[in-house]
Amino acid sequence: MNPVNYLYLAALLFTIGATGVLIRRNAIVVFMCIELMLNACNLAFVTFSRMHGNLDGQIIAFFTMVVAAAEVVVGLAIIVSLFRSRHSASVDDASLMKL
Amino acid sequence: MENLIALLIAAPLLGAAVLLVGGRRLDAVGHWIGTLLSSVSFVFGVILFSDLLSRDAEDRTLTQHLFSWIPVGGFQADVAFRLDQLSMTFVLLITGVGSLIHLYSVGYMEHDERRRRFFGYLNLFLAAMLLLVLADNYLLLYVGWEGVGLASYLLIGFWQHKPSAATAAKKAFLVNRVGDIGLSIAIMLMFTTFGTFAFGPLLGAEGEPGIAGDASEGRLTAIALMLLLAACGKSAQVPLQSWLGDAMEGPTPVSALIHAATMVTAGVYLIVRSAAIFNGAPDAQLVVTVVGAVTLLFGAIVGCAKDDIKKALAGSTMSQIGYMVLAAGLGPIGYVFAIMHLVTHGFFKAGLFLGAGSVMHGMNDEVDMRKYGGLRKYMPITFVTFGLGYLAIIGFPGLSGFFSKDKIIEAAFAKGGTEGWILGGCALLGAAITAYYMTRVMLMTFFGEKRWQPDAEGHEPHPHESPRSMTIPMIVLAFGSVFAGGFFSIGDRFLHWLEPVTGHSHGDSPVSALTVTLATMVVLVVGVAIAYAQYGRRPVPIVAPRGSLLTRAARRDLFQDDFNHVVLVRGGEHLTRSLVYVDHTLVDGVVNGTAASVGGLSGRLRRVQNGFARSYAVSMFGGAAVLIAATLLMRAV
Amino acid sequence: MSFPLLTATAALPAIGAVLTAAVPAARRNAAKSLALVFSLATLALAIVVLVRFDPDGGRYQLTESHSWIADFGVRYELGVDGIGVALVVLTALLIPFIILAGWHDADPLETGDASLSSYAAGRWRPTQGFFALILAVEAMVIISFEATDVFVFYIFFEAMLIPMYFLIGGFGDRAHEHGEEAASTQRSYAAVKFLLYNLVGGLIMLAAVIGLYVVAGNFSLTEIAEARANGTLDMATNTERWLFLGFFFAFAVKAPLWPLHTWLPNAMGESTTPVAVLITAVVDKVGTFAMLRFCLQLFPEASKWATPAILVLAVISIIYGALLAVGQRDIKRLVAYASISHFGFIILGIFAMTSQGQSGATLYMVNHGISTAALMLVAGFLISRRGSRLIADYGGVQKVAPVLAGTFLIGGLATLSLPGLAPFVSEFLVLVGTFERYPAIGIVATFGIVLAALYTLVLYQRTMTGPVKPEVSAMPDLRARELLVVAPLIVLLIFLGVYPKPVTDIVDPAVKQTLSDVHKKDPQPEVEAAK
Amino acid sequence: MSASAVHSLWTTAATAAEPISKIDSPKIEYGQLSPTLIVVGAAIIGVLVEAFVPRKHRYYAQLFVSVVALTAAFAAVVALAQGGYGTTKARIAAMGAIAVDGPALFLQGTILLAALVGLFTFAERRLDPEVHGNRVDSFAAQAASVPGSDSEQAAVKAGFTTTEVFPLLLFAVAGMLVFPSANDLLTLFIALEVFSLPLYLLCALARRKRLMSQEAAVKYFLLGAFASAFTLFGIALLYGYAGSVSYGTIAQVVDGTVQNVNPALADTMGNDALLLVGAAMIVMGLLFKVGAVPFHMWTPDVYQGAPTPVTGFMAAATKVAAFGALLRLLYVVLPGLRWDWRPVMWGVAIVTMLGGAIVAITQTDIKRLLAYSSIAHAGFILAGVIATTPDGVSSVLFYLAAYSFVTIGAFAVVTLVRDAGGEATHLSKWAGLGRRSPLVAAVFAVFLLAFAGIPLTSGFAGKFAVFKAAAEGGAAPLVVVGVISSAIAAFFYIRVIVLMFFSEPRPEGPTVAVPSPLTMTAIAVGVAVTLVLGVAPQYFLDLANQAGVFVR
Repeated sequence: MNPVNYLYLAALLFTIGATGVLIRRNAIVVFMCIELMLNACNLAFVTFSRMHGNLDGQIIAFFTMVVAAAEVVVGLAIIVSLFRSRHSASVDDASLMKL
Repeated sequence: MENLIALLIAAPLLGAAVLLVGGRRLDAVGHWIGTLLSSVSFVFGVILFSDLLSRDAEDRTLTQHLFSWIPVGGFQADVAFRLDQLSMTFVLLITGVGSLIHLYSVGYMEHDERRRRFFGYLNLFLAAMLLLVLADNYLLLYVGWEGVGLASYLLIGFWQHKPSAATAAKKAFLVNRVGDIGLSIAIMLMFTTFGTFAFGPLLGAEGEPGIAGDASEGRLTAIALMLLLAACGKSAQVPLQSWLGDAMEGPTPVSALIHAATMVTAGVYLIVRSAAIFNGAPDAQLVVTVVGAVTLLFGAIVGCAKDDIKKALAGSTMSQIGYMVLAAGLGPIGYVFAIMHLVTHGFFKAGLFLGAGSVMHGMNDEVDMRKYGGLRKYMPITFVTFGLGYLAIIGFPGLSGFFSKDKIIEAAFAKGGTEGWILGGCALLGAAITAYYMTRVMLMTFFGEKRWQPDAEGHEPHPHESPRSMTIPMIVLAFGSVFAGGFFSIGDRFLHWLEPVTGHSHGDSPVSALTVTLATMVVLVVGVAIAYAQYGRRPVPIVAPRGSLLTRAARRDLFQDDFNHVVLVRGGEHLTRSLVYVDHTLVDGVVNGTAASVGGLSGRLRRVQNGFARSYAVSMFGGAAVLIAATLLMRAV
Repeated sequence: MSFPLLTATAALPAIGAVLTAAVPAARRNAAKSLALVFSLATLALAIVVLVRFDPDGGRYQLTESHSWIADFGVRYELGVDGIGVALVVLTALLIPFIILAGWHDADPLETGDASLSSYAAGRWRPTQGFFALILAVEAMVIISFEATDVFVFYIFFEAMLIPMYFLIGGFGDRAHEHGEEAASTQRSYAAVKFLLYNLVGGLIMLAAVIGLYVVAGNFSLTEIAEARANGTLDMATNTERWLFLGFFFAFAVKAPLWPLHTWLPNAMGESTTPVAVLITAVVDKVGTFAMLRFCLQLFPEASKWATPAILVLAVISIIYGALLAVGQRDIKRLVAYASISHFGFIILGIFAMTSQGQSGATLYMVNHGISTAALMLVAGFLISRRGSRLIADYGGVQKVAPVLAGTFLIGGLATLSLPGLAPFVSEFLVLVGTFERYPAIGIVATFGIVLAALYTLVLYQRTMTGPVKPEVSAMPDLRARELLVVAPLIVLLIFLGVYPKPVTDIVDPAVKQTLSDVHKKDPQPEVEAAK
Repeated sequence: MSASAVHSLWTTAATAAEPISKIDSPKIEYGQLSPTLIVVGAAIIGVLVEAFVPRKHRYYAQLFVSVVALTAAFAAVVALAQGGYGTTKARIAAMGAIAVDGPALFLQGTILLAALVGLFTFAERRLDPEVHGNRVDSFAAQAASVPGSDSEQAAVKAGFTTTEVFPLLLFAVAGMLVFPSANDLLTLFIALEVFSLPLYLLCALARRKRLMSQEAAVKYFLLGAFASAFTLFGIALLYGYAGSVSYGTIAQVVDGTVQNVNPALADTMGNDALLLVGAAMIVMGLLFKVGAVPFHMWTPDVYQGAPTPVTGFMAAATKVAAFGALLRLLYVVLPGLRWDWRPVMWGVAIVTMLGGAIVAITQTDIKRLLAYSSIAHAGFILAGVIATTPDGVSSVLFYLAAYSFVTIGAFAVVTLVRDAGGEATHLSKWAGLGRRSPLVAAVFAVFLLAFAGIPLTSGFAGKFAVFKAAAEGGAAPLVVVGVISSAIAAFFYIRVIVLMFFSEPRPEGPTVAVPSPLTMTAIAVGVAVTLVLGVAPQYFLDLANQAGVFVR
């Protein structure tokens, strides 16, 4: 089947992820959406790699996973600490600083 | 010899410097220093005069070049002096009368603790006035011109603690400034037209004519009119006459010297000096004559209504100068007589003022003639000298005024044509009115019953004759007022003396000199008669009657001041006030407004930063979208 | 390489500023004397410059040139022509008087009432800072008169603002009708206004400076002017005009020209009188000077193109400033508006493009410096005695303090440019110079002299004459120090009024040069033209 | 797409897959990578120190390690530059992953110095009053403990300090060193994450106002991750377009010098949509890091919430690194696309300059104020970037160097002004500071004037440089806008000065802490650099000029 469709899928996933970031309140969920976006990127990489017939894309995909993992570590650390001090993971509650 | 000219000015200038900088330690001798230096200047004047007489008529022009003053490109102004018959006449008048009045002031100002400064100012005035008449170019003349203005400002406002005096001084200076605009513009015009404003090349010297004639008549007319404006300011001619009356706030010697004998006549000097220009601009000359005629009537009418003796005399000064200006406007026919009347007027008007001063001196500075009366018994010398001055001014046959004024009236008729008739008529009418108001003054002051009463503190004034230092000058001036005219006119001495400078031509008068003289006599008698009928026969009311509309108008200077007040003062105040408002709200407001609006914008944009991470994300997302779209768009177009 | 005289004239006050600032607070009088000494030394140096300068020599003399920021095409280039010399000497001459006049203006106040915190406005007055700042300003002004490199000029033109800003805002005049609090708010408002106006002007000029670099590739005034002259560097008409406007705007703000003038009354009103003198007599001159040197030389065509508009603005300044001066209730603001009117004359003279006009304008800068200094400083002494700036609070002063009144009158007469005093010469030259080419404008401008008489005499009458007000009855006359400040200025006014030749001789050649830069000649007199 | 095409795709893929079998072992030029390697190594050592060194020695050990590492790294950079790697011997190292050239070295040097100065402010422990006899710094005693909880109390009592900040700092620096010298998109992305993640953490570590600090961290993290996702997708698209992530190859493809390898792709990817969209998304990620409008909104909140030393370091170093990367991307990868991205960047630059300046006017918190000013400055720098001339590069380099020191200095001063609640960042508290402690106020005034770009300060030289470059690059309107926004910006810098010198001090106003030599050095260096670069910038301009050429 036509590999271009994977690209469309990737774009779709990316957009879904982005939309999620914009509309969801819970920090964890927002973060998950970001992960989704990263994975959409992965899909794109792999697809292109396939199309170009070189492995760069696939290698990058691995890197991305590692990075995503690292982000999870840092992100969760921060979000958890926030949750513990506020007893809420809503990004909207965290709006002390404005204007 | 030439080098004396500078000394002529230097002497009083030195006096002024010493007296003003010297400080209190000079109080004791200040007045004598001043008098001494002014008379020194007079002596120099006499020496130079004799020197001039010793030369033959053609080369009676001395010039002295001190240094180059403002050399900028083509603009060359030097500090240089020119002494010819015209300026010589003035030098003698100024220093002579000036010295006398210094002497007079020694007595008159005796009780004023600021007498030293008074003499300082007087000397300053002499210096400036001499500079005015001796300058060799118009710019230097301008310096003297404003210098006398300054001196007059200081002297009118000498009693500064009186607000009225301060105001009068300011008014005088301002009105003069308006005139000065004329002078400066005239100088600019000369510079742009001729590339110079020095007398020599411009007006011609040693016989050969200057380049003044080369310019187009239009230019000359413009220059002449500007000069006239200047003259109006300085010589209190309509429409710039309003300051002279108020100037009487100054001490009487000042009124005598500055506002009667010398400074106010500077305008006439200017016109006569600029003969070469005026001759080339007949239209301008006509304007001059009109101004003169109007003023001589104006002044005379005002003089009729004033009860303040000095104001009355001021009115008469105005009208006498009107005569001179009229004469000067007549061109070569009149120049000489203008100056001649100027000199004789210098004598008798100064005398009259000194007399008035003497009267006030004896009457606790009372100036209202309605509170005088019958003073001839108390101050005989004053009475006599004043009387002679009176006869002179009304043109009593044989006295100075008779000769000079008569000549002017003749000349006016000699102008020829309808304007000749009109001008002559005005001059005659003026003579009549002069006779009227001077008789009025005379009668109200020296004749009739004594009308003075105790003043507020109940001091009964004790009229007495003034000290000798005051009477002597009056006597001397009286002599002048009696004999000067005759002396000048016999054999046309004055004419021959002045002719080389001003030139002279006998117009063809439609009426013979004799007729004119007779006519003058007639109107004179009529004027005196009416005055006598009004003030001699029946007692003078202490409180002025309401009087006819004309009288009331005349008392108010024919509403001229009211006009100034409403239009200029009020209007000016409103203008400035509104401008201050505009400056604050509009000009400043625009700037502050921009600042404020930026601030407001900032305040609104701040709201975007609402603290919600998701809305930040939205803006990022939107931004990205725009970025992508724009990039694609760029490629598309 | 010879001794860098010009650098020295600027460096000396700079060093003085540093040293003065370094003096410990306790020894404040030492700081004062130190500042005075340095200012006098600077004056001496300036006079050396004057002597070494040869009016008939090359255009720019005593030149110095070192590479500075090659990357921006900037060289440290100094040099003076006649105009520069005149103004350098003027600056160096006035500063000692300003320092002397401000001798006690920055003394810490012994606290009047305990209620105010010890930090309260006006009480915080590091004396040595005051004098250090004045010297700093002097240094920057002098170097901007000497700079022949646009960038160097610009830098100091801008940097000047900072010390001025602190002088205005930090050491303001405490005499205020609504008390100290109002005074301090007014003061910082004035300081900010001053800074922002000039900063905006400067930044717009910055854009033009950059543009100039892009067009010309360097900042050397001489090189660019030369290149313009021999056509190797031709700007597109519009480019030149934009650049000109960029420069002119900054200078017009500084000068100040209507309608960019409103900062001046605030600044002069709220600052101490010596600082007010510093602003109007010294700092603002940089603006008019720069018009003459940079606008005309760099952008001759654009200058000619803009002339009509500028002349109109100048005339408006003259009349408008004078009228507002008449309407003022506050002595210092009155003088400020009078200065606006005078700056109108200066700009008029510059853009009349005649030798009389431009010589007059230069002379005017010098004379206005001296006359305003005289008038303003005496006014300051008056205000310091009564503690009020309102004209209405005075009356009859001449009776109690005749010398003060006399000097005040002379200052005033100089301001209304009475013949015989210095300003008359310059004013008349400007008028003639303008009239030669633009009669109508010349005539309108002439009305300024009447208004000048009006506001001066009204001021004198209201304050000095009339019955003595009780508040002023005990007013002491001028003290020795004050007389020492005023007397020399007055002597100078009279001398330059009677014998301005020394100055005109120095200025004339430079002006002729400038005129030839803009390819203008004086118009011929009508009669000779006819022949 | 036709079956044959698909078939051909397979086959070509097979053929294309051939060379993959013979990969030769990578060759790494350690010498040329030494700066990065040193820092990374030190960071790892730092971690070990955390693990093995007893708590009371950790602070000094960490400080020692970090200082030595940064100094050594800087020495290495200088050595490389001396060795001519900045100019003649500029090359691409590490199998095309890292470029060692002028801009890279210059920026690495700047970052290292900034980091060193920033480190001093990190290590400052005299500002807060001692608690329980322990000196404390600006960082939380124990990040894990809940604010206000007993565990926090215990941690404080025990005198814990978060010495982890030092390795975190080093990691961040390492990432920043790589970022501007990354020569392929993958390295770019990794570097981005490597320096972002530690910063996210550092933001959360404030000792005072911890809630705000954590909030700042969350915002920064989420938005940062969001942005990097975009970047990554952009990378993917570019990869798709060019079939490679190496800058050089992409550039060639863009220029069309290398025809796209296989026709099958050519007819799918024939249009440049991928290229443009991808480029836009990567650029967007970088603009987020530099804080350009409209990707700036994290800046004020994060700058305000983060511990001030972190803010200072972040504001300075992140900008340097990000602009470095942006420059390389635009000048090396996308020069062929100039006519597409320049107009867009124009727009961004304009809104950034104006937006930053205008919003700053009404700020009331000094840290937010500086945040907005940094946004405005980003706009000015963008103007230089847009010039697309060697002058543009060098001017930006110079500006970054000048700006970073002013920023660190300014924030260092902010740490000094304190009251009971820690730093007194509300402007109203700064009223009359000039009367209480003239020196501090004067120093801060110098920094503000530099921000405002007053002559004789580095700010002016930098601004002049970029505007000049922009004007020469034909962006005169940008210069005008820049000038206008400078005027607006001047207003609020002046406002602060007025506040400090001319307005009444509050009776309950803040006190100015007497810092240790560390912060003093930081501030002193800031002032010195500000003035030197202002008065005699020529040497550094020359440096920037020599460093103005990218290797491709």
